[in-house]
Order: sequence, then C-alpha cells, then structure tokens
Amino acid sequence: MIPQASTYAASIDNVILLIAVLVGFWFIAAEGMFFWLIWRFRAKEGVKSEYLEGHEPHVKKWITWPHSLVLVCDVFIIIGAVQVWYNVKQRLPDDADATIRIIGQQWAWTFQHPGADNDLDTADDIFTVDDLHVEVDRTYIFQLQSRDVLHSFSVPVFRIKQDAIPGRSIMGWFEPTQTGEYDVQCVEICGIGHGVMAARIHIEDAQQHADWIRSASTGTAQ
Amino acid sequence: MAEHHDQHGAHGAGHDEHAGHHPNYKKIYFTLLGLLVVSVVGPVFGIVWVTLISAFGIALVKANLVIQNFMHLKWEKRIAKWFLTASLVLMALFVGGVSVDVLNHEGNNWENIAAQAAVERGLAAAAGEEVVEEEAAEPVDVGFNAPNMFNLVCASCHGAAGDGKGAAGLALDPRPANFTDPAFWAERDRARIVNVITNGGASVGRSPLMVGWSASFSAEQIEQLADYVETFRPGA
Amino acid sequence: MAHTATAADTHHDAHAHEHHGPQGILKYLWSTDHKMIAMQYLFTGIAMGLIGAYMAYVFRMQTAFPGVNVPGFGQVSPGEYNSLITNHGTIMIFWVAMPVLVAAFGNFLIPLMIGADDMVFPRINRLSYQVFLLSAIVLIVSFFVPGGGFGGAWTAYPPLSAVAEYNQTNLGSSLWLLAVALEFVAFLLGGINFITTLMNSRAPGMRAYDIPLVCWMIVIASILFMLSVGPLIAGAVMLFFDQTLGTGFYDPARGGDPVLWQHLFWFFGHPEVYVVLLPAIGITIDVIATFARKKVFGYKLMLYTTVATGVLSFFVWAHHQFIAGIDPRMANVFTITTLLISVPIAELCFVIIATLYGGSIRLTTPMLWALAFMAEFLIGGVTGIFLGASGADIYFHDTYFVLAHFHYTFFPIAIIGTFAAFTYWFPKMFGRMMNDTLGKIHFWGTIIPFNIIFIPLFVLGIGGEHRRIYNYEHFPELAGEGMFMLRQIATVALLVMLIFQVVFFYNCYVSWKKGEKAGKNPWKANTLEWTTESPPPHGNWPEGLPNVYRGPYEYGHPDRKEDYWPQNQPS
Amino acid sequence: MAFPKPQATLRSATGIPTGRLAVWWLLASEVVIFGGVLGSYLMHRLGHPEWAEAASHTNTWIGAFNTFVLLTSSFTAVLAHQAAEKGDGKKAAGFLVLTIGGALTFLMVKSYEWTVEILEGFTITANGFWSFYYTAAGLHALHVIAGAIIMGIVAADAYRGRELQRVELIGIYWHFVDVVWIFLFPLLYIAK
Repeated sequence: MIPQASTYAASIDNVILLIAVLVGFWFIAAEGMFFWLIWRFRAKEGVKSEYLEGHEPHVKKWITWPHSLVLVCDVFIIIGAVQVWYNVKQRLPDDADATIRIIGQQWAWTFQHPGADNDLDTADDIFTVDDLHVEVDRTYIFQLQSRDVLHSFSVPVFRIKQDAIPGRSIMGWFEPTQTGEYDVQCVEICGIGHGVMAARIHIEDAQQHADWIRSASTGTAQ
Repeated sequence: MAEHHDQHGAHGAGHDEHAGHHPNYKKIYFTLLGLLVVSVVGPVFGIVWVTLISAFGIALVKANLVIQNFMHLKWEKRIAKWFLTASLVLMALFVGGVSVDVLNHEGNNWENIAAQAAVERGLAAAAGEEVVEEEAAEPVDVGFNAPNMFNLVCASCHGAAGDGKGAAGLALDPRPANFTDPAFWAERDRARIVNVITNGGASVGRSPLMVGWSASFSAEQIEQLADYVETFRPGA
Repeated sequence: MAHTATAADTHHDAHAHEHHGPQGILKYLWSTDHKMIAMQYLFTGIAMGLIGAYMAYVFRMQTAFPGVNVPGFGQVSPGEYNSLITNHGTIMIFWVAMPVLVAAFGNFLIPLMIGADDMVFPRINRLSYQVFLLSAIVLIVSFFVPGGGFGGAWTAYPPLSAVAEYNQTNLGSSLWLLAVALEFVAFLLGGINFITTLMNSRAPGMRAYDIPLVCWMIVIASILFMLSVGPLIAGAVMLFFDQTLGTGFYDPARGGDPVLWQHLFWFFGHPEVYVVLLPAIGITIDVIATFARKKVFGYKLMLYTTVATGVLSFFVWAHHQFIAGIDPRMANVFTITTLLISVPIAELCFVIIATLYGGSIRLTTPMLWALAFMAEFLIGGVTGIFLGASGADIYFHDTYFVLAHFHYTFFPIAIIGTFAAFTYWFPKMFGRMMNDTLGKIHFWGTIIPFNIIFIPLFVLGIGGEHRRIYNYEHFPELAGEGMFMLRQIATVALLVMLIFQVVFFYNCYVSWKKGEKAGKNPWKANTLEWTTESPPPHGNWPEGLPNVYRGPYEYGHPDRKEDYWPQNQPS
Repeated sequence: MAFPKPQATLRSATGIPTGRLAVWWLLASEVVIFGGVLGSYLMHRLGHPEWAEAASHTNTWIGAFNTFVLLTSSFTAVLAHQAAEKGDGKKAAGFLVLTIGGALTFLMVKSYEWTVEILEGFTITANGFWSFYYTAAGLHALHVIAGAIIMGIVAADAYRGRELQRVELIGIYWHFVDVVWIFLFPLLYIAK
C-alpha cells in the first residue's frame, strides 16, 4: 500500500482490511468447497448421482446457515464502513485551522489558499495552478467547485476523493500527518485532457509553509 | 393437440369472466367532465390547498376512473395489477431517492450555489425588480487580468515564461506552442492566435488538447490574452 | 378466429418467400422464426464483440507502452483513447452481453424450452432485431464522423456529454446517444415478447415450477430491464435536447442539475448488471445440472432468491455515486441495501455449489465453462463488497480496482457464460457436436490469460492508480516501475487470450462442417429442446407440440434405470 | 395472404389473452418512461419557485379544452370496444374513426398553442420550465400520433370484421395516453 498521510487514512485502510478478512474467509471457504465437490463427485463407472430436492431440512441447513452467517458479516462491514464514512464525509471538524478552495476546470486545478491572514476571499489569497501547499498537522476544510464539467479531487495518500460538480460547492476536510510531495489526480473523466490533469500536493512543516506564503505573496513563487 | 382453445380470440376467457360487469360508460364520461370543470375552477379561489386538491386530487380520481372502468383493470387478473403497481412504486422510489440531491439545494456539506442563484434571480425578476447579473453562477471571481489568467490557465502547459515547458505540457505530443521561438511567429499572425484561443487547436489542425476558451472568456478578454501572448514574441 | 395480418405486413409474410418473397440473404433477414432471429442476434453480438475486443487491444497497448505505434491502429491520441474506452464499455454491455445472453439465448431457448412453436409475436421479434441492427450501425457510424466517437465514458455524465465545447465530439456524442436509445427500444420490444411468451405460452402441463431456470432468469432479467430503463430513456431524451437544441436540463447555470443524470443513469445501470448476470447464472445452473446429473439443489429457493435479488437491485443504485456528489447521508442508506444484496447473491452461489454435491460430474467443455463461471464470478462478487461499503469506496472509487472487479463480474457473465451456453447448445443449433479437444484448448487458453490480465489490475487499484488515464507519465508516484510492469503483464496476457480465440472460430467452422452428427439429445438432458430434431425445423415440433409431465431437473431419479427423465415422457 | 399466427400466440396460461398481456407490459414500461420525465420535472419544479412565473404564461383554457377532447376520445374508444365485443366491426370502426378525430383535434389545438407560445418567445430553450413543458408534452404528443396511426390500421381491419380483439388493445393504450394527459394538465397548466 502507498503511504498513509492523513489522520483518517489508517481508518479507511482498516475497513478495507476488515472486509478483506471477512470476504476472504468466505471466498476461500466457497472455492475450497467448490473444487473439493468437483473432485469428490467426479463421474465414476456404475455410480449414479444422488436424488436430492434441496428442500429437505437436513440438507437445506447447508444453505440457510451460511446464508445467515453472511448476513452477520454484512452487519459488521456496515458498521465499520458507516463509522468511517461519517468521520470522513459527513462531519466537518469544528476547529479547522484553515479553509481552502479547490476549483477544477478542463484540465487544471486551481487552488485558492487563504494566504497570510488565513481568511479565504481576502486580497492576500494565493492562487496557484496544479500545486497545493498545506501545512502538516493542521486541519483543512476544502470547498470543491468546478467551472465546466465534472472533475474529481483525489489524493491517494490521504485516501480522500470527492467529485466536483459545476454549480455546487462541496465541502470536505483533511489533516495531513507527514510532510512530502504527492500526486493529486482528477479521477472523473473530464474530456480529452483528463489524463494530463495532474497536480501535486506539497505538505510542508510550519517553517517551510510560512516561507512559501511569503514568497508566493511577493509574486516570486512558481 | 392439447391447446387452450377456450382462451383466445376477441372473446376469450379473460373477457367472459367480466362479461356483464360493464359499467355505465356514459355516466362515467359525464362524471369525468364534471371533475374537469372542478379542476379548472379550483384555482379561481386562489387558495393554495384548494388548488392542490382540485388539481392533483381530482387528477388522481379521474385517472382512477379511467383506469378502472375504461381500461377494465377492475376486472383484470391480479398479475396485471401487480406489475403496473410495481412500476408506479418504482417511480416513487426513484423520486424519493433522488429528491434529496435534486429537489434540495443544500444538504450535508454541500450546497447548490448555481440553483440557489437561479431561484433568487428568477424570483427577483418575477417581482419586477431590476435583474442584477449575478456573479454567483461562476464559482469564483478571481478578476480578469491577462497575465494572471495566463499563469492560471495557460501556464500549466505553455509555461509561465511562454516557452512551452509547463509541467503538464512536458509529455504532450504535439508539444505545446513555444511563444519564445522565432519559428513559431514566422508563420502565425495575430488573427490566428485569437482564433486558436477562441476555437481551440483542433480548428487549425493542431492538438485538440488546446481547447477553445470562448465559453470561459469574452472576446475582449481573449484579445487581452492574445496581447499578453505577443509579449513573449522575441524582439517584441 | 381470423388470422389476418395488416396490409402492410403481407409483403414480408413468413411463407411468401417460398414463392416470390425475398431470396438469398434477405430470406434470413426477413425471417420471423425465433431460431433465425436468435442466430442474427448471436452473430451480430459476436461481430460487435470482436470490435470491442479490438478496442481493448488498442487501448491496453497504449497504457502498457505509452506512445507506441499500435499495430493495426497507429498512434493513439488522448481523444481516441477516451473514445476507445467509452465505446469498448458501451459495446461490450449493450451490444454484446445483452444481445447474446438475453436476446440470442432468450430467443433460441424460451420457445424451445417451454414447448412453443415460436415467440408469441414473431413480427415484433423481427422488428426488435432490425432496430437493434440499426442501432449497431448508428454506433459504428459514430466512430467515423468528424470529431470522432464519443469519449465521455459509458456513463456519459453531463455536462461533458451535453456540451460540444467540452467533449469536442459534437456529432459523435449525439449519434452515440441515439444508438443507445435505439438499442433500448429494441430490447423493450424483445423483452415484452419474452415475458408474454413465458407467461402465456407454456406447454400444457407445464407449471410455473416446471420451467427451466434459464428461462425464468432471462424473463426476470427482461422485467428488470423494462422497469428500470424508463427513467434513462426519459433522461436520454433530455440529454439529446441538451446536445442538439441547447436546452439546459443538466446545465447548472440554467436551473438544471448534472446529478439528476447520474441518478437516471444508475437507476437503470445497476439493475442492468443483473439483467446480464441472471441469464448467465441460469445458463450455468442448467449446464451444471445436466453434467452433474443432479437435480438443482432447491429449485424454489433459487427462484425466490432470484426474485429477491431483482427487487433489491432497484434499491442500491446510488452506491455508484458515493463520492460523485450525492448527499453523504444517503450513502449510509445505500451501503446497507448494497450489502444486503450480497445475501441473495451469496445464496445463488451456494445453491450452484450445493448442486454439485452427490453428483456424477463429467468435465465436458460446456461444464468446464460453467464451473469456471462460478469460480471466477466469486472473485467478482467478493471484491464488490469493498466497493459497496461506503468507507472503503472512498479509496477504491474509480481506481483500477473497480475496473478489475467489474471485469471479474462481466467477463464471466458475457464471455464465459456465453461460451458455456454456446458449446452446450451448439449441437441443437447446428446439429453437430463440437470438437472437445479444441474446446478444452480454447477453454484453458482463455481462462488462464483472463486471470493474468485482471489480477495485476487489482494490484494497480490497491496502489491507487486510477482508470481512464491514457498515459501515467504525469503522475510520478503512480507511474513507478512496478506499476508499469503490471500493466505490461496484463497487456501481454490480453494478446495471448485474443490469439486463443482463433481456436474457437476454427473449432466452430470445423465442427459446423464436419462435426459428428448430434442427434436429438446428445447430452442426455431433460429439457424440452432436446426432444426435437437438431437443428429444430420451423415450428420446432413438426409432429405436434409436446406436453409436460414433470420438472426440468429429474436427474438420477431412484425409480429409474436411466439417470435422466425427459420432461415430455408420460412416465 | 395472411400471416400465420404461431400456436404460441393463442395459448393463455395466465388467463389473460396474449395481446392484452403484452399491452399491460407495454404500459408498465411507458409508466416508467413518463415517470422519469414527470419525476424529474416535479423535483425541479418544487425546487425552483421562480418557475411559477413561466408557468403562468400557459393557457389553462386550451389545456382544459384538450383534456375535454381526450376524455371524449377515450369515451368513444371504450364504445368501440363495446361494439367490438358484440362482434359489430363496422360500428367499432366508426367509433375508432371518431377517436382518431379526437386525436387530430388534440394535435391541431396543440400546434396552435405551441405556435402562439413560440411566437411570444417561450421556446424550448427559454428556461427550465419551458424545456420540461415541451419535452413532456412533446413525448405525450408522439404517443398521440402513434396511437392515431395504429388506430387507423385497427379500424381498417375491424371494418372488415377482422382482428376485433385489437380494438380493445388499442383502446387500453389510448386510455393510458389519456391518463398521462390527466396528470400533465394540472402539472403544466394549473399549478402556477
């Protein structure tokens, strides 16, 4: 797996692991049974097949029991998935440190950073194209918008993904946990240039981030 | 040949069992006309719930009368009722599932800015107010300024220096135009630059990755962009 | 009762061609015989399948070897790449899986299996194929119009699909939409025919529980299709107006809503998965019952489970849109319904596995295909859980994991299921047996490369790589060495698989020309189609339509010496 | 030369004649098509109160008159069915011709109404309401046209005493077209 660089990346990975264990068990059990039956009941000279309706209680239990167990596994998966979903998508942190705006268009990302005063939609906002700068261990709320068609903002190391829809503003949040430079992708097909709609996210420590804000504000960035 | 001979033709079994149940069509027809008059008169009172009942309540009654008596569904086998009901239930399910996103203009962590703006605009116009051209439909107004816009939009491929070495443009084939190259300008004039920005590269047989921007920028703004592009021209 | 046709129809009368009617190829095109129409659907479907496979070859070459001059195509531009993946998806679902599994086998099997001489509306049946053929032609034309074929993915989300400035395929996208709409009309006409035939025209003595499961499955699939496609037809009309007249149904700036289309599409799109899945499961269970010489384990259980699956399939559509901008609260509802649908699907798999118990299994070619369907479909099924669980889908959505999951369901359905059915009913269709050795070579030559293609794609998806991207060079982390290698392995396996298909066509040709004569019932099966000549003549049973005395799966009955008991034998 | 019906067509395991069963299924699929358009319209209409202004430009009287025309044609269609059941093909054909007359009246009124509206500038692209107005009513009008054509064929047969069961089938379809209009009328004309 690729690195986990946000606070909730591990929880999403854990749901994936939970599902992998549960369905892996069923998968191995079913395939094992399947191939064993094929081998065990291969055609033999003089042996006639058994006549079973499948509705007799003593054989039907071989269907009803696994079937109830599948339901139980489903309940666990639902609980795990909904918990993570609630945390990542449904709630927004009350004490977010900053708000950024992400605007998709054919075929580039525009990032509106709050700038030095840490307020969005003020004169010192920093606009960048295809480069998102965030500070590690700070909570960000993003507003996702699109100018033309559907795009989708995806940061694989954060495990976050959200479509941008023209006309709408969709909110989400993330909190980076390690510094570095990672891929940002558009994952909703958006026309000919979909494949080049790449961006980079720069996760910086406090000092680097302050430096970047300073340099970007004076117009020497990029 | 053991065929079900009794069950075909114009007067098959399906009919025989409801022969004699025929309603008085004339009576139903005049009831329908009466209901039509009520539904037209309903809005005259100008009371919302009266209109709702007289329009949609009566539509349901009328439809039911037609379906039960004219279409003879009242006497049809149960199975036909089942699948017709199923189709209606599915439509209710569809509207129920979709209205959260489409009927509402805001929800959990999202809002439909464009729709809200359209409602406001429309209501203002209906009230006879001056229609203010709303900026809200555009997600963000960063102000138009040709160098800024070039850096925002064009530079990802053409490079901030206009040299065709933007990050996204590095791997493209054909390569993004290099505005600092004298050869580029040898065969191009201003009309062509404006045309390509407006209609895209494909319109002159170049890369379709260079899309037309007429949807995003006005003609005036495109002229300004072309001016800015010309500043990269060697010796300009 | 006067059997009178309208004046317009008498020209194309089924019997007229014996005297003065159309000759040559028209004789086949104008036939109203359900078996002939089945063949038309089958061969059109296979031809379209070859086009779809060619597209897969071209774009897999591009992803594995970016910028390569693909033999037989040339350089792939980004626009062409999008168009290829879009039309590959559209063709494989609407012009291969549906016509072959639902229309071809539905047409061939339903009248033969329920003991009828034809479909109830033969001329509507013929019209259905003709509309379908027209839709295929429109689709193919759309690749060659100025601007090229539509490239907005098979889901065609607006505004990309609605506005020519965005997709740059003005004509291509309109023609694509038109072709899809025509195809829906064809299947509505065909579907009404299937449903009515099964409901009304069963042989005397055939009760609801005596109908072979494959017929039930095709009919339940047709019902699902009919009840789900309506909103999409309505949506397609609106999208068409957006494209051609400039209305704003999906334009947010003018009061429209792009999310509406996603709902209209997936309200149909998810049941559509079951529309093609159910016939394949039906084929599998019929083939397995025959070659395991075993009664289906719990016929009624299977039937009710299928109905439950069908009903539930209408409640899960928005799991395709978890991160596509729907209200996050709705995702919880759809996670629950989506995971619930795993219960009936698991039960269908358990029934198929349990049917093997106590059998006398013969590994003929059709049986190998049917077993392979089960083994491979399980992988597709279990990986679907990751995508149906909202929390995990945040990561997996639109990655190669989705693509691999999707192909692990659709490849078994559309390809393995079709080969199982084709090899099983080939003797009935053409009167000759297929070569078993060539059949097995083709089987292994398809199954092994298939797994080598798609298992690496699961790994790519887990690594965070997204689909529909024509060149990974712009994503430094995701374009790593290992990733490239996996893509190349998949592409090489695809080439191997395509080469092995030659064996299949060779086998078909040789068996059709020189194969051993099949006789009426080469597999010693019970269902009614095996009680008439191979291939059946016009009218199916010249000596009189059969009566039915028992269920379709009476294999290994203790009171009988033979281990099978045809449905039409009085005792 | 007659098209020979297969025996399959003549069987009826459900007790519903094959033709009628097929028409019911056809209607089920039509319900979801119109359901898709009207459901989408309903959601937009409830979310966009400003469309009421656009809707106030529709002509309720024309809509009401067209409702009257369709109700009347439904009445004649059911009378045609009654005549066909009694085996009176000529009378049935006569009533069907009256029904076709109703369809033509409906279409003429509709085209007059649309001409006036388009001349006033309310085209299909004018705003969301008008887009839905023309799409929904246009889809319905297509069904009226198709119904009228098929009814002509059925009437010609019925006049010669052939295929009388089809009079009922086209009647059921026609009543459905009527029912769709019964809902379109309040949705597009009355709710303002």
